[in-house]
Amino acid sequence: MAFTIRIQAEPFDTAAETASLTGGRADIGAVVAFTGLCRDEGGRLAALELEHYPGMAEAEIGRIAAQAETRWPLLGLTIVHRFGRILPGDEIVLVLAASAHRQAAFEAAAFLMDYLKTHAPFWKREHLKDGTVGAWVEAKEADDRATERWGHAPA
Amino acid sequence: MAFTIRIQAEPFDTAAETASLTGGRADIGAVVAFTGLCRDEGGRLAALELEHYPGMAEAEIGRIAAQAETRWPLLGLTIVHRFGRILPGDEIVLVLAASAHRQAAFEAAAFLMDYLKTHAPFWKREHLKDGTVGAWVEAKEADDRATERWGHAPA
Amino acid sequence: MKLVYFAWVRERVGKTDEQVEVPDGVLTVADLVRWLKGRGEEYEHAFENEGIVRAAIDHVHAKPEARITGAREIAFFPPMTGG
Amino acid sequence: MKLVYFAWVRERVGKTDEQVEVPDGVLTVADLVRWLKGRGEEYEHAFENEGIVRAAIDHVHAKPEARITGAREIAFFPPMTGG
Repeated sequence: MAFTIRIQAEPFDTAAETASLTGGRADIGAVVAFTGLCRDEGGRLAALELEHYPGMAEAEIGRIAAQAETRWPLLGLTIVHRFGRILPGDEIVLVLAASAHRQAAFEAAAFLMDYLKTHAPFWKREHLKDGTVGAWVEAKEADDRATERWGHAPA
Repeated sequence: MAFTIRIQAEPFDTAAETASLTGGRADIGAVVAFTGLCRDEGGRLAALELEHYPGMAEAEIGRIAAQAETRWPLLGLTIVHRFGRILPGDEIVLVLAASAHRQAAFEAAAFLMDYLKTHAPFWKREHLKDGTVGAWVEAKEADDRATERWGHAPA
Repeated sequence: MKLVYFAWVRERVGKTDEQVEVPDGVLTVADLVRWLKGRGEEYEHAFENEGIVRAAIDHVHAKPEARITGAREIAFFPPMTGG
Repeated sequence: MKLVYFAWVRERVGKTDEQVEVPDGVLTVADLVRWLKGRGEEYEHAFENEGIVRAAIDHVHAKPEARITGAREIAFFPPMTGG
């Protein structure tokens, strides 16, 4: 299976990632692309700073992706997660899941996002428009609950 | 809310559609893009022919989109559905759902696809590699069941 | 009243659309189907399984018991397979 | 054994990483946290709520009861907020 995982500071190109997943193939019937973007929180936010754990980030996302592959009949999977300073309106994360049919693609993409939120070693800090460095973003219980719906966690 | 519905023979440009949905905004935190593609059915298929009901297609998709808008806090919605002759590997349908958070975007996109499959007036016919015109694609019970999970149908 | 047909319903009826004057007493979609089936073999064939063919009145999905009075355009078609 | 710290755990400890020799008897992640807390206020502060700080052993999430014997790198960090 086409399986791409990248952790990078640079922006990503969703169209190019999608083309490299689906190009020259005629067995894929459904592609779900999830893009997570930096919000300005009502104008309060100047930027998000994303810290990550190099090495573990790739390894953990690889484990999550492998879990998705055993659960759904996927024909391709791409995960790109950015780190560093990200401005409001800019993209943070991309998940592409391809399958013959839509249900597998939708479920795999939602599963991957729930696990990325709660298991991938990234931490967001807010930089505010008034020039101050705001707080580290707190983990949301709703994200833990969303993850629990998938049952047993990947090892 | 940014709300785009188009029925067209021409291919669409997902990147351009996404940019026109999210460009210049900083309130969107999640975009789910669903792309439906023409499969070659193990090499059997030369093309799909998509017939549609002009006028009703736009109206029905508008009703489905309006229903999605009442159910989820969406910040943008784009639906493009092609008709005519479509080759294996080519795109048939695009649904873009934007929201502040991922759950609304995922659910709205899945809802829209279930309803497009079962309510939008499009009919697929197979053209086979051996030069014959194959059968009209039969509606799947699984699509009806997928639609029923959302409860009451749009009027 | 204009009738329009799609996909294999269109192929069986043998036309994409037609203008009809329905007699008094044809009040619902089901009445209209029954009346059409009396007009020839092609309609008999198209509507041979009435539970399968769907209808729309003026671009809105309609059930067999829906009233057709005042409708401008009624469509008949198989279950949809878009998306 | 190398210890690495991230986000506010890193800020409270005051360093990104350090090399430590853990005494015999420090067998689990929980033991290691207890031992670290005895090393100074900054560790006391970082681990003041032990239920919050997460750990990973050689890039794999680990529970407090996980054995650290043979580990090359142990990481401590807050709950993750990526995605």
